[in-house]
Amino acid sequence: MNDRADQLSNLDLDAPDKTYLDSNELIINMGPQHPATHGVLRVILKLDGEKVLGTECVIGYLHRGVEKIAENRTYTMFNPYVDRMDYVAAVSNGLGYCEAVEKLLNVEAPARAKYIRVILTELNRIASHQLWLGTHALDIGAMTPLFYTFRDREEILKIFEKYCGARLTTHAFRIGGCQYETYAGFEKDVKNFLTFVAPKIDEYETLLTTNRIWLERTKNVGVISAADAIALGVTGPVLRASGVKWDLRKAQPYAAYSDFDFDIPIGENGDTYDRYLVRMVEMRQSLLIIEQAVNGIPEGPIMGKVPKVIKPPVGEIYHSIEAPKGELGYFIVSDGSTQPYRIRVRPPSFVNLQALDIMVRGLLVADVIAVIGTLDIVLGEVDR
Amino acid sequence: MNPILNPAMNSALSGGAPVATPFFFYMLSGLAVIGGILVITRRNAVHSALALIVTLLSVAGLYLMLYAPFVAGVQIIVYAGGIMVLFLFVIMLVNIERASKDRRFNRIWPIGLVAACTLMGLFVSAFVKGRALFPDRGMALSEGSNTQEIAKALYGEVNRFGQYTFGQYTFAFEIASLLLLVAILGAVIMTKKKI
Amino acid sequence: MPNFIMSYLGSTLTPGGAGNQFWALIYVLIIFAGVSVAVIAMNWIERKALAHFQIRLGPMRVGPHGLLQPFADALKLMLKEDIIPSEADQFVFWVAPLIGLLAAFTVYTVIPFGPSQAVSDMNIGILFMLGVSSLGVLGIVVAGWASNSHYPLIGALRSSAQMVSYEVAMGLAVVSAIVMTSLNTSGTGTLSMIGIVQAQQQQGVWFIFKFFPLGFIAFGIFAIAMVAETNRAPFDMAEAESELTAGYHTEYSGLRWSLFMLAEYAAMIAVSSIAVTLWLGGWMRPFPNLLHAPAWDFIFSLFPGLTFAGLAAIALIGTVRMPSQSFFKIQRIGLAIFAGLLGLIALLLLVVAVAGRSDSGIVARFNDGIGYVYWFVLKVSVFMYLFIWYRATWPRYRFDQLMKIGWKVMLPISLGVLVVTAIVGVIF
Amino acid sequence: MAEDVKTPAPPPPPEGEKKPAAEKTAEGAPSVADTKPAAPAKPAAVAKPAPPAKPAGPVPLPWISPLVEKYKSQYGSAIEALTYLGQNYFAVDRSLIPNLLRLLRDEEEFDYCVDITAVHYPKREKQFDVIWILYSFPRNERVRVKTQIADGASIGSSVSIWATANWLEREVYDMFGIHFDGHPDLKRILLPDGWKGHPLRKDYGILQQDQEWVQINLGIESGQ
Repeated sequence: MNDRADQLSNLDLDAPDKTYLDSNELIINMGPQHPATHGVLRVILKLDGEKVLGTECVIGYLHRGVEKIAENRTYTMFNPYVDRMDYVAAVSNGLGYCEAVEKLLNVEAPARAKYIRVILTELNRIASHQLWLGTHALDIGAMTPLFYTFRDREEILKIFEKYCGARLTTHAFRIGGCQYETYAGFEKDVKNFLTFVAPKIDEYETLLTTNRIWLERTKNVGVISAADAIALGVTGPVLRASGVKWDLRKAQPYAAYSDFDFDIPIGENGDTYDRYLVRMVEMRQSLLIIEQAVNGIPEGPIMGKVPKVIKPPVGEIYHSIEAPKGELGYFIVSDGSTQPYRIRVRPPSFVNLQALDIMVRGLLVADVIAVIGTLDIVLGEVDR
Repeated sequence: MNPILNPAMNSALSGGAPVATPFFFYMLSGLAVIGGILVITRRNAVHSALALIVTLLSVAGLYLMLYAPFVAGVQIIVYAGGIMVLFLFVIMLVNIERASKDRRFNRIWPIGLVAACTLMGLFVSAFVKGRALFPDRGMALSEGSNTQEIAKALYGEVNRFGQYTFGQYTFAFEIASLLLLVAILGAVIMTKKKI
Repeated sequence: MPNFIMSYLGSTLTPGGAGNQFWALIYVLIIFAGVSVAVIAMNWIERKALAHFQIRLGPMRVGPHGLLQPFADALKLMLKEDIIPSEADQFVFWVAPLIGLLAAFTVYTVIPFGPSQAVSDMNIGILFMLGVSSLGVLGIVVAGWASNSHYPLIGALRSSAQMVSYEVAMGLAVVSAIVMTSLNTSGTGTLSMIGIVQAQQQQGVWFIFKFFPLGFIAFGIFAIAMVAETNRAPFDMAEAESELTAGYHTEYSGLRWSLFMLAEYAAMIAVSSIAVTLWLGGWMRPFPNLLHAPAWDFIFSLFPGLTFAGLAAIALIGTVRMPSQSFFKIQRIGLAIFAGLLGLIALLLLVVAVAGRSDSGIVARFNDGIGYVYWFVLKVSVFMYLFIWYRATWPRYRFDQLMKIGWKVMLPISLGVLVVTAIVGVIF
Repeated sequence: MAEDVKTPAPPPPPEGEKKPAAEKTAEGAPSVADTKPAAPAKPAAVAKPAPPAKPAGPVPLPWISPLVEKYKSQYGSAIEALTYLGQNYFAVDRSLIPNLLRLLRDEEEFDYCVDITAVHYPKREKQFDVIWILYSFPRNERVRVKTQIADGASIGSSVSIWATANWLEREVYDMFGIHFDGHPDLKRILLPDGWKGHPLRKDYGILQQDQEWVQINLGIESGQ
């Protein structure tokens, strides 16, 4: 293998029940070029046959120094960069960043802007979950859901494209509100999407939820207890599937989330199947939120009173939102200039990925794939 | 001439075309012997295993020539198909690079030579005294007057095999299966410390 | 020599049975070509069917509706550089695909496409098939080992364990079908592939319906085990692409890789043929005993021609519905020619069917042969479609679950079915 | 509101100067050990600290709450509690880390370590701020803990308190070169192992690269 594998420190595990045949431990590299590591994650696996004795994640292949770039850009200039972190949930990234800077400036976006933000963010949450579902199912061997989810995700991307001209890295929001008023027919498009996608989610569930093989592959796989999840700082659907009813949208409401009525789904066992169910329910809850938001969207301005040159006062702020993958936080230190002194992004994928090791120990190679899928990581965000 | 290699008998048994010709016999035996030599001389265990498969398949061919198709089929399905796969399975887990650097013939080779010579002597004596020890089917065939009838009788080879195993030789058959059971238990005990 | 050729034509034996090496060779060539064409067709159909399951179109560019895509692929694979990793065991790496391919194609010598439409009828036919098809795993195992790489090695280990364990359940299911062949007046069964089908004909029932549900369960066991045996979804552990990149053939490329694919599809067809022979009446048309009047014979003999006519009609509809831009002009012509070819075959088959009705000589025999092969291939293609359907629908089993099913579920059930079949067979 | 923003902020007090020179390490550590068993009164009653008054101008204000009182009485001037824009933080002496963090988790139920990060102030004597962002599920409250350390100095690791600190501390080490004592496996996480330099330090240029590493490992002249 290579020198790196020899010095794996957290692979020194308590010895399993040794047998006469245990002398052959296999160390294999999964990734960075591997079809199921969702990009450039490299996991070094220590195997006994097919049983995983330990893992070590090697990350950073996609490290672009986003935080360093932030220190050399103005607040406005940095806004599009955040879309490139979790590129499948770019809208959420933008929302977190804009709200954090607004908080630092002590301004608030107008109500209409907040509603638009909620609609787009929740649409993005559905898109992110759809992408997760497709790739996760593909990892477990079900090819077909991928195409179904991508077909439906396309409708969301079309709405994004119509709204702000971009499909993936949207740069939809600006500090202080939104740049663009909704286009004519936006509400109709969103409502059409709601009626379109609800039966499609049923369709995914028909393929998977009661599928015997799916159940066998996901139940009791990658179990993480609530205590472990909290200690490891795991957030988002992964935490909720372990039974912790915690969602920043409810716990510390931001944007306009306090106006809406929705449930937080939680799981019981913290296994892969529960995480699957939690995300499926979350998609439906997002539909509920979007429906309420699009029906109750107020008239008014979409841009708050922010100065042309954004120059926050000296100070520091931490603001976090519930991104599709968990708590996405921005810690911004301002020195009073037009450029942030330091921006720290608290990436949910990065922290969640850390739980991989304890989730897969003692399982099989195939489960590692399932667990990487169920953690729903995006390497752009892990590596930044 | 060996009656098995008798062309007339051949055509009667196979329904026309002679199969058990001297050419096939020598070819298959030659392959088996070459394979056997390769098995013990190759340094790489996987190559040895592949050579062993060639030997086993050649022997299966020889069985076919002896009009024992059932034994040939079993030879393929059990030895070449099943056991060799398990062999390879185990060999693949062994560190070939290190194993191939080890000395192939270690100090106990004289003992091996003695054992091989003894076995060889046994075979030779069996070959010489064979007619007295075993009922010679080939002789029986040549004594029969009507080859067509014999061919018919042989066609029910599987039936006869079944009747022998579950009739005349039931005890030996069961003893053999008991032996295998013991081997299985031994393997389980060897691999698992706590059961 | 002409005598050698002509004398066989009136025979009701297989070329092997008649000892006619010339016709045996002809049959071997026909089967080899036929299987290769079937693999090519299967390739296209799988891609198209899978695409339509997944709301895609599949290949559309090379030829009308991608009909020439398999040929383009084959050409590409043949021209591609054949990479042998420098650390690989050169000889074994080279020989591994050939082992798989040989094993997959050798079994076709005993597959009975009709009562005399087989290369040879061994009296251990089914045993020979199982034995030789089990040699196919050797190719996979040594391929994985020779690549000298971790993923292929794991794939090879998985597939060897998988195949060895599923062969047991598969063999027991086969035995329960063979026990059924002995339920005749003489009380002797047969291992001959042709004999098995003839036994079904004599007993007037496909073995899948014999002692319902015993035959059905044994068939079910075999149908599951054969999917595992051929490494297809949902049991495609050996080449699970999301886990082991490509499993045992990760390091293979070009022609050598395509040999693996060829072997895989050939093996799929072979095991489906076993299932068809053992449980679905082999070459027999539906209700051969019930509807055996000459009129019925004629009606059923029209089926092959009508099938091709139907295919031609579909191709014709495709031609008509082709968009009218000039870009599609060549495609339209190509599809029309294809439709014409299919129609021509249909016409030929119908002519033979009509002619065979009044004739009693060689044309009638030819007509019968077409019927046998047609029904056999039709039944096999149902299985081929099932293979695609499984792949589109199900996630992949995990390795330990696969072994658990093999040893803890299928083996006891198949053993039980065998015992019960034997008891029921003795009682009745 | 926006007008307020435009008004020039009061001159930035360099963060480090807010605190008295904290050289009480010798006393601080044992005192924690002493008081820990003697403080059974878990302030469950003070689950909701008094909402801090929102400052008109963005100036950190003292943070007043029972929680703060408790720790102030324990540690005195080694700990300072402030609030800024409604967000509370402790500025503490380096010697209190990680004991204070452990207390916060055990006694105040800050069971979730959201993030660990650092900020570089090259002109200060103690160049680095290390910041822990904590959250309490039962209290639904966030708090930040800040401390200052000098370049080359090390700080106690909190991996034994929150398992999540493992990678977070590794990232801080990777980006700033701050050492954490007692970390089980302190090595680079995002940058390759042999890389020289810590990119998020202010003296590390945005275009700067470890040319030697690039040339050796990537076989190209320059990564630019």
